[in-house]
Amino acid sequence: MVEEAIANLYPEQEMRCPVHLSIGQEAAAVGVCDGLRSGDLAVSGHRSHAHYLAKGGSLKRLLAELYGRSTGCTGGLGGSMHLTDLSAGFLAATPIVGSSVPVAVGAAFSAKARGSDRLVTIFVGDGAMETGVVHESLNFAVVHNLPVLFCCENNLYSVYSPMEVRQPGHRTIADLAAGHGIRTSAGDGNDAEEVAVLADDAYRSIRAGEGPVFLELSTYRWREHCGPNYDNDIGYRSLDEFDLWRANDPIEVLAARGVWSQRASDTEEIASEIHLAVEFARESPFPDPETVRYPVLHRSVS
Amino acid sequence: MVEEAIANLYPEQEMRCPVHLSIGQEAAAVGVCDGLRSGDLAVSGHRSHAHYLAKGGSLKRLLAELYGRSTGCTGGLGGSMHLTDLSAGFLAATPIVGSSVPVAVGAAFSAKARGSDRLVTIFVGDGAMETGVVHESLNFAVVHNLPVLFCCENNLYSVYSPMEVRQPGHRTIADLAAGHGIRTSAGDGNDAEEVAVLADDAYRSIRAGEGPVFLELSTYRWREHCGPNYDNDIGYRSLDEFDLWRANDPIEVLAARGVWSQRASDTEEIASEIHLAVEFARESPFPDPETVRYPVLHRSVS
Amino acid sequence: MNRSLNYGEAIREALDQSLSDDPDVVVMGLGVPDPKGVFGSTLGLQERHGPERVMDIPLSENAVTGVALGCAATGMRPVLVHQRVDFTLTAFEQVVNQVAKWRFMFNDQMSVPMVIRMVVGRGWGQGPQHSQSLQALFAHIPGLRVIMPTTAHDAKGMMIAAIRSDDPVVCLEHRWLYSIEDEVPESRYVVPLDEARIVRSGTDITLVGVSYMTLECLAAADMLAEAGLSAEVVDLRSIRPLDTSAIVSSVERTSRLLIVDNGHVVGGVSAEIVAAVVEQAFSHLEVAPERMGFPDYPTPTSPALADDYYPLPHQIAMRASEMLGKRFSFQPIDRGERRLDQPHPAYQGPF
Amino acid sequence: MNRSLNYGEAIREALDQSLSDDPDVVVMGLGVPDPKGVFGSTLGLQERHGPERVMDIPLSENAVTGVALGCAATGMRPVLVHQRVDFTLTAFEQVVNQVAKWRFMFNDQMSVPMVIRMVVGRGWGQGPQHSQSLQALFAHIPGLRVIMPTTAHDAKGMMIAAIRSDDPVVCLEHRWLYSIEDEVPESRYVVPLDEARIVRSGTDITLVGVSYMTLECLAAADMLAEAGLSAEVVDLRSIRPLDTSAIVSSVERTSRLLIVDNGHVVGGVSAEIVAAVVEQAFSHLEVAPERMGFPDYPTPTSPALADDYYPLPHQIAMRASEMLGKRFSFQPIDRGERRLDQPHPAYQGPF
Ligand SMILES: Cc1ncc(C[n+]2csc(CCOP(=O)(O)OP(=O)(O)O)c2C)c(N)n1
Ligand SMILES: Cc1ncc(C[n+]2csc(CCOP(=O)(O)OP(=O)(O)O)c2C)c(N)n1
Ligand SMILES: [Mg+2]
Ligand SMILES: [Mg+2]
Repeated sequence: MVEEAIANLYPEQEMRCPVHLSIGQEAAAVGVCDGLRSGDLAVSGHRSHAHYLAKGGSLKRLLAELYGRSTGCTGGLGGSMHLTDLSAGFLAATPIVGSSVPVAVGAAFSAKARGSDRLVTIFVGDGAMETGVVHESLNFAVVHNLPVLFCCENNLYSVYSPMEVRQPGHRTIADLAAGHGIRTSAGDGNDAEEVAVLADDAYRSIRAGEGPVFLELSTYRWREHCGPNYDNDIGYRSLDEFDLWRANDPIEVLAARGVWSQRASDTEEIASEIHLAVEFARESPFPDPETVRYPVLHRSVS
Repeated sequence: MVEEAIANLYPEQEMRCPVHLSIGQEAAAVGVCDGLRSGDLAVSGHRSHAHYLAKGGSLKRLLAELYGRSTGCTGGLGGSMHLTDLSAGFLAATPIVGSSVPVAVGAAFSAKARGSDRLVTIFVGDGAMETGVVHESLNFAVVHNLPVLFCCENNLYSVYSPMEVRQPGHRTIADLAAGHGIRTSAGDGNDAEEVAVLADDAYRSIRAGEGPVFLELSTYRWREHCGPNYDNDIGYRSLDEFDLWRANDPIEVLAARGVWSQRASDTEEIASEIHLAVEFARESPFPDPETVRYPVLHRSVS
Repeated sequence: MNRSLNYGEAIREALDQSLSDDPDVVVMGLGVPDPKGVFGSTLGLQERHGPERVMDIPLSENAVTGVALGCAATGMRPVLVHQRVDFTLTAFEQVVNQVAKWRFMFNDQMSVPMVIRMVVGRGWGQGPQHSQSLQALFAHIPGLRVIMPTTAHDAKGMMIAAIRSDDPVVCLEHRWLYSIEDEVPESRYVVPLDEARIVRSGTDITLVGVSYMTLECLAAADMLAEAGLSAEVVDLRSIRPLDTSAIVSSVERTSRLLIVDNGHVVGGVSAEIVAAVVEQAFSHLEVAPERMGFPDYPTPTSPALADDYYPLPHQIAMRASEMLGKRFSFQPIDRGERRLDQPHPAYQGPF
Repeated sequence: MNRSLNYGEAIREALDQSLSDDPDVVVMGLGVPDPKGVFGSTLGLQERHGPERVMDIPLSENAVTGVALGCAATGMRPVLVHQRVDFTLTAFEQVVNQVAKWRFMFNDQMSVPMVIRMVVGRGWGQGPQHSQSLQALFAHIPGLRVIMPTTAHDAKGMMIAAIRSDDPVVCLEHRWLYSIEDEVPESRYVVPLDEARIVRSGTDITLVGVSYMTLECLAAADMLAEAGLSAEVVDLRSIRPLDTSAIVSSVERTSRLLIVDNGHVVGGVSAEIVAAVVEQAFSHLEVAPERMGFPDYPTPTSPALADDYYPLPHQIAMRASEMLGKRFSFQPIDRGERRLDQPHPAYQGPF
């Protein structure tokens, strides 16, 4: 609902930054973050709103950030693609694909080095698995037996590019990760309950010191790669495929199972929370250019 | 013998460039290049002399290159670490670890795109398997079903760093590659016959259009990482380990089996060839600084 | 001859014609054959030339740069396309250590005829990691050619020249130029890769513009003209090698030099221009050459901050007039409803 | 107080003391704990501080740079060590997009206290891919500090300062400086990260040296002195931010500026210095500032070619004297048996 609100408001052109929405992929974020403690950290990439919120991020600070306001979680400097909120245990989201992965591994390294029981979850897409840096990161995490969960949301596309032109069909992404000797599992990324079970299982073994885990979750992005609209008309994927996944709506899945029923009062409550957040964002001041012009470097050490 | 001669002459300080010798690892080079045709290409990294010679490179041009002469295979510009000899089907060796791997894949891509039956072999070490670019290259080769053999000479060390600090012990390098869905095999890199059988098998399937193959060969470097000396005294590896591998001398292996007996006359012939090449190198002129100062760029197009 | 194309279409035509003329040309990059076709610049090419020659790639910019080098070294002419220069930093090792050096270090025994297209983002909150303009990094590396065409006409002619060049060419394309039209002949013409161009003659000061900033310089020159000052505007076009002689000869006439770079000032292309001009035309300079460009911090995302990030025509005019010892107050261009994080609608060719 | 250490030992002492003083400091890099200890600069550290704090890494410079950033952003102070700057290009994306930008783009909510040490190779045929000196690339990126200490004294003091700094610091260390001794106090002292230093006063011309080239400038100043010319020699030390005011005030006294960079001239650090000085001290300049450095092609391997690649003291002296309107013929330094691809044995501190 939050992202639908963003999608609805985006055409007003008040959120002046690129947005990559997770509509259709919510179950992965929710299920995976469910088992994280507040001292744990989450890290993400370009498509990070759902991860930020699921990790306990502030809806107000997220919207203010999209609106480019000083009350945003990076004070307007980062926008949708560069988020951080240490108070929510959300270390960072950055949009160069693959690039935030070793940073998450570093945070896990530092947790282990300092003897904390912190654990780090890093979210990546299927496309990110084609970047060398993710492989280097997997190897590093395994060699150092680090407390990190790699969660790959496989939504079948990298922008508009289908799997065929990017990865071989005769192995799965979990297989690929397994080559590194990391424990892997895979599941239905549209089933928040299944995801939570898989993630909890992973967290248990990670917390037991058994090293990193890789989790592949199959899911699907409903809207366009970047922006608020549907884009089934432009021809890179079939309507059949879309309908199939649409039918497998993560929220309906839970509702059908009776686990969660979206009561009218809930909906209303959420809507009002969103409304408040949007108001908050809109009424927040823009950052002051004068304060940004500070020299980038800290004062010299002595 | 060639590299022993280099090792013996190096202290004269006439070969003024870093050299990474393959003494102890000869069987891999010989066995793998054995099945290559002259139209095929080989590509290597920092430790490339054996690959260059096994692919049919010129001993004279190699030594002249080490001596920094204009008759060297790159006219003195490259030295030991940057070789090329298109007449021998040796595309290139460059010393940034991993960096020549995608180039080899590109050469295979181009061979396939142009409908030639050329095949490309790229040599890497165990350390190179830790670089992201090698993973990206493996994936690319598999996706495009390219005619390329990845040959990994696993000599247990990356400079002085043992496996433990770099890769997990519970998977092999062949396992790691297999994650990409590439056909893999592994064998004794000190047994040239076994290597040749494995390589021929790979070449057969590659030439049949069945895509790339990855070959892991276990072997051992006798001398120091870079330079002409033995370095068992500096303490990064045990003398026991060294002796074990030393006993498994690739040349003795063949001799013991009666496949090849190093007769005195052979030895003499090789020695004289080496002698001639060294003479050639020493007598060759240095490159002329004036000709190097040409502008790096070609003239403009029109 | 009076046909108009926009910048994106002009590049597409250059690629299309090159693909038709030379079977060794291939075009590869993330999203090249997708429905958006890299802002239109590769639209329809796969349909016309086939998936073997116009292709998508895995999200592996680093390896694919090496792949392109392997293709180029064995006789092909690959064109690599990246939607942001920021992404290509993943491939910087390949470009600097390998692509730029092969021809030299292998003693001219092979050449590396490849083109790397990189789009420079701007506006709409693309922020710190999607709107850098890093030409200075490539300009420091011997063995590369680096170009930044400004007009659709030059984009086509320089792209054809780049593809035909036996050296690796890095081409940086400013996103805001894509929709701007210019006269673009249908023929296969070539614009030299190493020549700056005087787009407007003047006598009082030389304004050197880099990429989109050339258009801002032209707008500034209009303002200066209204104030009675005559600015010459040079479109740099070639970043490496620099066409120093064109700039020097302009400065010999005007005695004043203001460079407006589309990139950070510190350690940027504008510094090299100043240094080269000072070396060659010191005695002609009335005042010290000056530089404008991006400030010394990353691009902020919020429009409230980004608006302040880029030099604007009235600021350029102001600086130029100060260098002439005058002080006028120039007004910002009227942009109507448009905010500063969108391209100016009035910029249209022919230039 | 009169204790002498060489450059490598000085850095090792800085690391050792920092590891002792601050439990958050870790040192990581290829070969850090190996028997060679990165040319001696990390020898014995693992034995003293344990394998958790002083560690080898996989051959994954890119990821490990991200790992270091992750450590830094969560409160540690990692020091990354690379045996060649050329290798670190694999990690350029991390350095430019992430390490340099986090503090800014996350609105100062976290800092990135990390140090990246990179050795600059030279000589003995290290050639095109092992002897680049790429400070200009880092100097263009806001958010980084870039230093190149020349003396053992400064190496220790600046390394301690770098480790204590809350900003990421890139430290480039010239291989030929490693064996050179200087007075190095045992105490934990700090040398500022952003100040150039006048190593020799003079009145006729300012020579600015970068890293090893400072020593060549000092030798050139000796030659000039014999010819009756007085050169001031400035050791740049800080590449970003530049200590422009130190250079400007020297030039205000000498009216002449010659920069000798340890790197390519074109698009290099010397261009930025010229541009900055011209902007601030134009009226003090008698003649145009000039630049020396590496030529515009990659480093060739053969000593017959490499000998010609680097500026030598007599050439620097020659150029300086020409800028002073004189023409002397200076003789190359007598190197005895040594060839030019090995360091000059006579360079020893204190400086
Ligand atoms: C290194 C790099 N190359 C290209 C891009 C452009 N880009 C942004 S998102 C994206 C697709 C990523 O696909 P995936 O990892 O599957 O994530 P998804 O968008 O499907 O969630 C691409 C190619 C980028 N941001 N970084
Ligand atoms: C990117 C990069 N990092 C570091 C180095 C320094 N280096 C040269 S060879 C080498 C070890 C490579 O090990 P391996 O691949 O196993 O080859 P081997 O030397 O054992 O034959 C290293 C680290 C380099 N050349 N390139
Ligand atoms: Mg995806
Ligand atoms: Mg090895």
